Amino acid sequence: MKRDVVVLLTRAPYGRVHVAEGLRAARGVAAGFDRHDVTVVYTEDAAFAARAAVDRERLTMTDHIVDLHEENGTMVADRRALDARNIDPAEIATDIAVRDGDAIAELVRTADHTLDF
Amino acid sequence: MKRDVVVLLTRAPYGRVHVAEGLRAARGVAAGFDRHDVTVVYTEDAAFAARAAVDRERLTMTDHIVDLHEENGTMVADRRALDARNIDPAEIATDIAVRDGDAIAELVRTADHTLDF
Amino acid sequence: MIYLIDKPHADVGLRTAATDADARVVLIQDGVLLDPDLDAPTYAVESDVTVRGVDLSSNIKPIGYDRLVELLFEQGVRSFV
Amino acid sequence: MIYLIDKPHADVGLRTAATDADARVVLIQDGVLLDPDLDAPTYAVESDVTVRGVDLSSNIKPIGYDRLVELLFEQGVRSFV
Amino acid sequence: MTELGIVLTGGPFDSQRWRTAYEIGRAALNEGREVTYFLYLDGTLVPVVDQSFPACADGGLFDELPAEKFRSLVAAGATVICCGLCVDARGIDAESAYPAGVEVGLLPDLADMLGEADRVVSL
Amino acid sequence: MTELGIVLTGGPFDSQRWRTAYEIGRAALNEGREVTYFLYLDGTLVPVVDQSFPACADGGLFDELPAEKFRSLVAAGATVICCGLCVDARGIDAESAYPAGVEVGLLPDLADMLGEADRVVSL
Repeated sequence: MKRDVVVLLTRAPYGRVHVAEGLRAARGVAAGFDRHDVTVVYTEDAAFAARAAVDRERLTMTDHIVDLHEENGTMVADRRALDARNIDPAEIATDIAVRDGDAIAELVRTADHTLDF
Repeated sequence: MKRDVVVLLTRAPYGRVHVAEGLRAARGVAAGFDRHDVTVVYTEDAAFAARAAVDRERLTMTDHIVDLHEENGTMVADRRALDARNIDPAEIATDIAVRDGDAIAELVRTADHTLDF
Repeated sequence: MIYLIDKPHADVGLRTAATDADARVVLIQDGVLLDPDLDAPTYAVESDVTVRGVDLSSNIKPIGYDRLVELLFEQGVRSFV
Repeated sequence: MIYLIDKPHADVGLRTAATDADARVVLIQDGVLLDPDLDAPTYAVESDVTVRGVDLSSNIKPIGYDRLVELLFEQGVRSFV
Repeated sequence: MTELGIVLTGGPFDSQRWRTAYEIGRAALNEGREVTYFLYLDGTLVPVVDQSFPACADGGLFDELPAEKFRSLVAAGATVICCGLCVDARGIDAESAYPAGVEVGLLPDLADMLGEADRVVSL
Repeated sequence: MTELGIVLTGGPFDSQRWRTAYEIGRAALNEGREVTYFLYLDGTLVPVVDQSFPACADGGLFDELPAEKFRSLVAAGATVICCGLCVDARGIDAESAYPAGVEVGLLPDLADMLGEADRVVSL
C-alpha cells in the first residue's frame, strides 16, 4: 500500500553515517514497489546538514538527493531547529524548504509512518 | 611509571556499556603493574549512575566497584552535573564523595592522564 | 497517537505531541529521566523506570510492553528514540 | 594544557579549561560548531571546519593535526571528545 | 504480511534500542501479531553469533546477549532482515555470522515493510 | 616504549572518533613518535577486515575504510591492541577478522600504556 513516509534526520552530518544513510533509505523507500511519498525533514543537529555551505559531495549526500528528487521526494528543514542553532534560513540550500515548527509537527503527525536517523 | 589517572564517566548508566565498562577499565588500570592512582568522576549524565537508587547489580557495577576500592581507587560525583539534573547530593551513594565543580576541574587538570567513557 | 520519547530527541517529539489533542506520551529508555510539562496523558516504561531508580511524578503512570503494544496498535505510534 | 573539545562533552571540558590560566582550547569534530565564550586562545581543527562549511569567528584560529600533535606534546592534553 | 515493522539502527552495546526493539516485538508476537525487523546501520551488528560477555547480571540488560534474544524472536516467528550494504560496510560475513533465519536484504525490503505494516516503530 | 597513547571507544560508523584517532596518530608517527592504540568497546570494530562501503567520496570520511587506515598505521609502526573481552562480546573472530599486527590484549596493556605514555588522548 502506498504510504506517506516522513524520514527524520536528527544528527549532525559529519562523523556518523546517519544523514547520508537516512537519505539513502529515503530514496530507497521512495523507489520501492509502492512508490511511497517521502518527505525528508532536517531537524535537531541535522539542521547543519541542510545548509548550502556543507560539502554534500564529501558527505556522500549528492547521489541520494538526486535520486530522491527523481522519485518526487521532498526535503524540508525545521525552522525551530535552525533557530535553536543560530542558523539563518537564508543559509539553507535551495532544494530544501524551510518550514515552521508547527508545520513540521503536522507533517510528522499526519504521516503514515516515520523513520528516525 | 605510576600515574594519577582520572576516569570520567559521562553517559547515562543504562542501555550502553560505558559506565560499567569505564569502571572495569578504572579497576584494571588501578590493578596494573604500576598500580596507578585512580579517581573515577561521575559527571554529565553519569551523575544518574552515582545515585544510591540505581540497581548496581543489574547495571553490572558492583564487582568492578568492590575491586576498585580494594585497589584504593576513589569515586567522586560532580556537583555541577548533579545540580544541572536536579539530583540532590543526599541521593548520592555513600561510597561516592560529592565535590564541587571547581574541585572536579582541579582533579582533571592536575591528573597525569584522563580517560573518558 | 502514541509518542515514544527518549532523551536525545525529546524536543522534536514533545513539541509534535503538543500539537495533537489525542496525544499519549510514553517515556522510554533514558526518556524516563525527563519530567515533561504536557497536558497529554503520560506513561513511562516500567522496567526502564525500575532499573534507573526513578521516582515518577504522580501524573506519570508506569506501563508495560504488553499494554504499550496494545496502545500503539489502537492509536498509532511515532517514535523519537 | 591543550583541551580538545567536542560537542557532547563541551560543558565539563570548557569549565575545566576556564580554571586553567594556561589553557588552549582546540575545537574538534562537531565541537567546531560551538562558539565558546572563553579568554583562552582557541583553535579549531581545520579539516573539521572545512567539511562542515563553518565560518570561524575571528578569535578562533584553524589548526592542522601536525601542529596539534606538537602542541599536545609541548603542553599536555585533556580530551572531552 | 507484517502488522508491526521495527526499524533498528542502534548496535548491541551503545544504546538500549536493540533491547527495546526486542521487548516490543516480543510483546507483539505474544499477542499473535506478525512482526518484521529491518536492521539498518549498526543494527546489523545485533544478531551476530558467538557474542560472549561474562558480565551479564540476572535481570540486567545483557542477561541474554543480543544475538540470543534475536534468535528467540526468529524462533517465535519474527522476520529479521539485515541491510546488505550495512553488513558489507561492517565486514560482517553473513554466512558465518548470522544464525539461520536472519536474512540479508536491501532497501526494497524496507519499502515493502512500510507498505504492509499497520504500525512502524523506529529505534 | 610509547610516547603517545590513544584510547578509542567509538566504532567505525557512529562517530568520527576513529578518524580523529587515525589523524592524530598519523601526525605523531610522521614526527617520529612511538604510538600505541588501545581499542576498547566499539573501538574494537574499527580494524575489522573486509569492510566494503561503495559510498566513499574522495576526501570524505570513508575515502578509505577504517580498517585500511588502521592497517596503514600498523605498517607505519604503530602498536594496535584490542581489548579481548570487548572483542568476544561483539562476536568478533580475532583470528580471521583482524589483519596481521593488530593484537588482542587485556586491561593490563592499557595500564602499561598509561604508565609509559607521555601523552594520552581519549576518544
